[in-house]
Amino acid sequence: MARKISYQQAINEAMAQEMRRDESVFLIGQDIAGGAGAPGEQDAWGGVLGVTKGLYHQFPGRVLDAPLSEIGYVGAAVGAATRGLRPVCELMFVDFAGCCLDQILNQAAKFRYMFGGKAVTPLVLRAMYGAGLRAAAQHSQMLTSLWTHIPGLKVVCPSSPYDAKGLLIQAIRDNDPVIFLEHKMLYGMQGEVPEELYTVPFGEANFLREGDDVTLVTYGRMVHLAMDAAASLARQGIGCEVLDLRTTSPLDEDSILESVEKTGRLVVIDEANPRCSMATDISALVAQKAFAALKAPIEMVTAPHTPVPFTDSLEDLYIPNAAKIEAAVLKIVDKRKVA
Amino acid sequence: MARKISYQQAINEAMAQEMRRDESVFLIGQDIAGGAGAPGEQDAWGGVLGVTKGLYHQFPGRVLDAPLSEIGYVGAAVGAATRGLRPVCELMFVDFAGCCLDQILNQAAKFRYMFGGKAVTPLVLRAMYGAGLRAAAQHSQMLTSLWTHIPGLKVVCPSSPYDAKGLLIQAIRDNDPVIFLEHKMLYGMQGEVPEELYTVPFGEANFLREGDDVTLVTYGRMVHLAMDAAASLARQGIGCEVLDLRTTSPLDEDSILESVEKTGRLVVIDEANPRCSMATDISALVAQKAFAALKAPIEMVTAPHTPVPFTDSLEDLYIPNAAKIEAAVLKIVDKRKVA
Amino acid sequence: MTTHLSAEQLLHAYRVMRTIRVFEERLHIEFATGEIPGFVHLYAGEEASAAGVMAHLRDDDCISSNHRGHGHCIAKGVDVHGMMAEIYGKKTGVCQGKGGSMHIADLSKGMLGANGIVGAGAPLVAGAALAAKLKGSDAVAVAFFGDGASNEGAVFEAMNLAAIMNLPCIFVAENNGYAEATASNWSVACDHIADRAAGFGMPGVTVDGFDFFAVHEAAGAAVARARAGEGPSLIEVKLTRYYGHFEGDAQTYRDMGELKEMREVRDCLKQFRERTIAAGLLDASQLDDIDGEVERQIEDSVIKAKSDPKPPAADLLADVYVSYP
Amino acid sequence: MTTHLSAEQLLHAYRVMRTIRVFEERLHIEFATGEIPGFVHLYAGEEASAAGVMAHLRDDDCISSNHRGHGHCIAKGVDVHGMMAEIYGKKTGVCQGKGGSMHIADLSKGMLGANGIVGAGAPLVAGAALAAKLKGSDAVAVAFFGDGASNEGAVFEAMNLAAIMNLPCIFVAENNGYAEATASNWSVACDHIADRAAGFGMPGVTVDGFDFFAVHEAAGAAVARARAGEGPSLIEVKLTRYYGHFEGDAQTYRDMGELKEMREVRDCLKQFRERTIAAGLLDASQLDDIDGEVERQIEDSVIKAKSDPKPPAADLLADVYVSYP
Ligand SMILES: Cc1ncc(C[n+]2csc(CCOP(=O)(O)OP(=O)(O)O)c2C)c(N)n1
Ligand SMILES: Cc1ncc(C[n+]2csc(CCOP(=O)(O)OP(=O)(O)O)c2C)c(N)n1
Ligand SMILES: [Mg+2]
Ligand SMILES: [Mg+2]
Repeated sequence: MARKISYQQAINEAMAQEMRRDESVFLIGQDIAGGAGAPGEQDAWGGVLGVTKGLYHQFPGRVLDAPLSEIGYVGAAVGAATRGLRPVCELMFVDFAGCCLDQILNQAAKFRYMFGGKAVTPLVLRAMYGAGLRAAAQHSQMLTSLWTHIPGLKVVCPSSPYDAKGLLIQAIRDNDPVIFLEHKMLYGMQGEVPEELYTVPFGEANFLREGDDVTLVTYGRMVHLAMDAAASLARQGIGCEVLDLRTTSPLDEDSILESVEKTGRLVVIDEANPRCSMATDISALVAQKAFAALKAPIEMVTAPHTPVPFTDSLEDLYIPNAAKIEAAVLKIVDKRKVA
Repeated sequence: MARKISYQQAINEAMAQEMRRDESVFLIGQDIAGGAGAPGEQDAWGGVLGVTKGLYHQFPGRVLDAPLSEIGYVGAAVGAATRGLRPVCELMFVDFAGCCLDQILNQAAKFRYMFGGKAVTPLVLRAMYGAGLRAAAQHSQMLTSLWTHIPGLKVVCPSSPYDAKGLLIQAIRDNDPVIFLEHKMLYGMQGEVPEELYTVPFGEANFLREGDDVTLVTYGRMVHLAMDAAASLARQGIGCEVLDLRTTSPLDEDSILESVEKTGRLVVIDEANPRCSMATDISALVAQKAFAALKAPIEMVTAPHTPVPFTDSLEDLYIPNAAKIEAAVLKIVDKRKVA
Repeated sequence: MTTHLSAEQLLHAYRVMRTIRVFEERLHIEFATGEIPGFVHLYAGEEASAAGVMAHLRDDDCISSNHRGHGHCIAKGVDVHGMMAEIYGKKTGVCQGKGGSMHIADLSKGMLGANGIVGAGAPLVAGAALAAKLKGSDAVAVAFFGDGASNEGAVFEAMNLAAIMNLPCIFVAENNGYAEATASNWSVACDHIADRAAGFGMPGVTVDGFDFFAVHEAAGAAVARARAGEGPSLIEVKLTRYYGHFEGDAQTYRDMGELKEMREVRDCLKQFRERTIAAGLLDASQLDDIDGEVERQIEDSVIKAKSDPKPPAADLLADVYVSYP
Repeated sequence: MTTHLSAEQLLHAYRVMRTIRVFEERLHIEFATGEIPGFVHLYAGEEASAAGVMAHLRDDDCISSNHRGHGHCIAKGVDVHGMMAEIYGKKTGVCQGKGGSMHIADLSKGMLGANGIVGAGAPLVAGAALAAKLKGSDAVAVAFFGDGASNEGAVFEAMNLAAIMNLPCIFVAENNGYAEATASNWSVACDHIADRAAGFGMPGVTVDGFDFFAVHEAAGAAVARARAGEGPSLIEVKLTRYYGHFEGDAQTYRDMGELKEMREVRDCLKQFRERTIAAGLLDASQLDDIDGEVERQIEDSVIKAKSDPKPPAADLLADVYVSYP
């Protein structure tokens, strides 16, 4: 398994392979081909960052450009999912959820329960999320806690090309509505990705590093910063266990608790705003279910309670970084050990 | 201060008195008068549950019925707020936020920051929330964590007629966008309410009961269930301190921490779904900042991770109750004390 | 009067309308006893719309409805006892008691759900139409929504989407003059909701919703157009709800005299009966028989629904997901 | 050609259009150097629309704009160096570097913000119009949005709201043929966006956006109507963007030959210059002077913006709220 491709290519490949395997899969989204009705190239864009590029010609009639009508086309994807198809719908920026939340919150997520178990809504809603592109307050949000809070949704946030492919294939095959979040700063990341089809199951966190002193729990882009911090802390004699959640709903409670039982310390890293966030979610879980094992306060490293600022200097301060993670760990590890 | 009025009347009175005091206040919402364009009575409804009844005739031209266009009229309220007026906008059920979230999430909440401190958006968005009316999955949600997560918003959830009036007056005078959440099961609750204008400040929790053994933190309707549980526990020799948050954003961190420093135990009660909720928010705060004081795991009493079921028997199981709160407390208080 | 409908078809249409009427009038009475949980929005008076449109639909055709959904459900073939039991919150309800009046759905009958969110059904049905198109079937999909809902972004976006994708979709705007207490002549900026069709490149007509045959004809044309791959249509059906917005509404915003007159003079069931009998298409006795059968059916469904069991406690946590590790 | 505009007004309009053009062309060059953070969407080619509409507006009239907002801002009187500094992310920017190109706002000038959410400005401006009405002022409000945005629920709902509340509001649909790579002749179901006005009970016109005078006239009528309390209007302005959707767009979906021809033959600045000189309304030298002044102004603003300071770290936490205990 030597082949390296990017996170973006891994996502593209997952869609292509699933579409080839399963006729009921189709794609819909704004400019996911690009050029609908235009005189020039009909696959001009492949989505605003080119993630779906090339699929239009491979799958005639199954890659549908949508108009600027998020309620309309996201709702149509939800409707189509109830009728036996498997739409993979692209929202572009997750921030645009504000324009069509009802179709997810009150429709897709609730059908199965409201209808007494009779509906199946195998929708995948793809969206890019996160800060770092200097895209300012309306194009840089995380909104992971919004989705995770909603019963009926599954929430996926891959941190690597390998996971991106395997989790997306799982998402497409899954029979529940899945919010598939792609971190815009990871699209270019290269990694080993098998050519064949494979799935990464939901609700199984990835133990990326073993350690005895502190557990770092995170997801998405922050996984890499946590790994950087862990490497630096290792040089100081501190062993970090790093857990990548992969999916925030379902949540792999067992792995988190198991790790904290061992290390006795927890730092949660979440790129999102702090209030009612994944950071608080994991902290609360551990404070309730692994309390006896805890040797120190739980630390959270998150963005501040502010919108995302535009200018690079402020945005760099906004986003959690390895130094902040390291500082949080140092706050709670035994001082003697460090010395 | 002997006069007793209902939570609903207290809200009505707050609006009436502020409108009288300040010409820039106006109301907009679906059927908040009721009867726009109809041949009969022009103040036929006063909102779907009659909360704004009577204001239409008292304030000609300042109580505006809106069409079924949440993006349109909520957005218009946001726009009007940037132009020197103080709209009090009624969304009816908070669940309808799915239809117009963008105007709150990406517009009202972000203007001040995005525009470099130059915008002032004194919007009040009123909405009823919570379960109990057998109104099923699309008319019973809390969504408190959604609002609390968003920087730029203030989030208010009164638990009594007194607080409802004082907090609403504060909300109307406040210069930031405020989400004002009215629990639909509390509208009929009677309580002492001064006739004059007064404000209840944001970010100051209400200590409703003193106790040494455990701190119960909650908000909204759950306050009353927590008080019931505390009374029952007192008879068993267990002293509960009960904190009503009043506003979830800003949050009165100091009061929560102070209480837990004293009791060493925390139970958070939240009517909302559990993931990334206010329950986890408070738990995480304490696990980080009052860890040393904690003598036991933090317990959370919340709704399950499911939509709100319709039928009364299931809805009653869904909503946290005093017995569940009591059980959570008993789980973490010193067994010897109980015996 | 002439019609190309067979006696059997006419009798079916009558049965549908009568079933809706009796169902709703019975609910009006039962709700007042306090035994029915939650809100109930009655469709009585609007029967010709549901019956006239649904006469053209198959089980694989899909509809979405709104909070006022009982009539659409019955006309689409959802089981009447299952509906009644659902409204009573019973395990035997079509949604096992978890949805209630506002969420009755039966996907096997192409009934994508009543909906508590006004306007939300329109995009869903565009999706059902898209699914039909992608599968190469000639199934169609119909969105029912009110005059109030016609001002929702969801409905506008769905209409444009259906038009530019040429989807087999019919938008049925049931204009009963009010959204809650707000009059449609105020809330809708143009004279007729049907006038909006032009802005979405589709045909639009306004029909008399008291007249089953008028609705039937307009719907027939729209369904045929959709099945033939010629795209969506908008039909505005003008009608009147006989009861309040929901049960408990005092209706002081309305002219109740006008309502009484409409009920007496224009009622869809009366008209249908008189016209079909006068034209010699049906016998009064056939219709009387249906009336009797329907009365008994509703009576049975209420008795059974009342004595049916509530869902067990375990149901609270069931069916949030198909699977959740 | 005749016009009722004074020489001063004509020169002002020309200066506005020229400033926008030079601003955008300079950004096109500067962006390529990599020094500008984020995305930039250029308005070059569409200048006559902003200038033609804004010629009728006062500081207390309000506009909302979209992601392609530089032209609207300049025409509404936002400080050019403040804009440039904002785009460079500097403390001296109109939003102190926290907004960037997509969020330039100046409430003191009635500029309610560029907006990164397509269509979102329309309801905001309806609110500004409502505020004017409630205050009893004769101020008006204008929403600028694109052909793509014209399919957003936000825009539809705002139009209906403005109509039924009779708000002093003008909806300006800038139809440049594309939303990103998607052609408006596909995404908009009707022939002209202006055709949608009828469904919202307001007048609608389509005008040539290369022709300042055509835009000016249509906007004048709509603004006068709004000021007189006669309600909203929709103006569709047909135009072309000279650059890609954003900087970096290869534009392979477009016919670049057609674009080139438009630029050469129909360009709004060229037309304006030729027609005003031919009609003896202005001298070439007056226009040349403006060209020179504008060049220097933009040059200065770029130099200054580049050397201006970034916001200090403390700004990260500032200005989320007016007050937060
Ligand atoms: C998005 C949304 N907004 C508001 C409501 C509250 N509401 C329920 S029914 C209704 C009126 C609907 O009017 P109309 O569409 O004309 O249907 P009708 O009740 O007349 O059949 C309103 C405002 C809702 N359920 N959903
Ligand atoms: C609600 C929303 N959906 C999608 C986008 C992404 N987006 C930004 S600009 C744009 C195209 C807008 O087209 P149009 O309205 O015609 O304006 P133009 O760019 O042509 O000026 C899109 C799809 C967005 N910013 N907001
Ligand atoms: Mg109606
Ligand atoms: Mg465009």
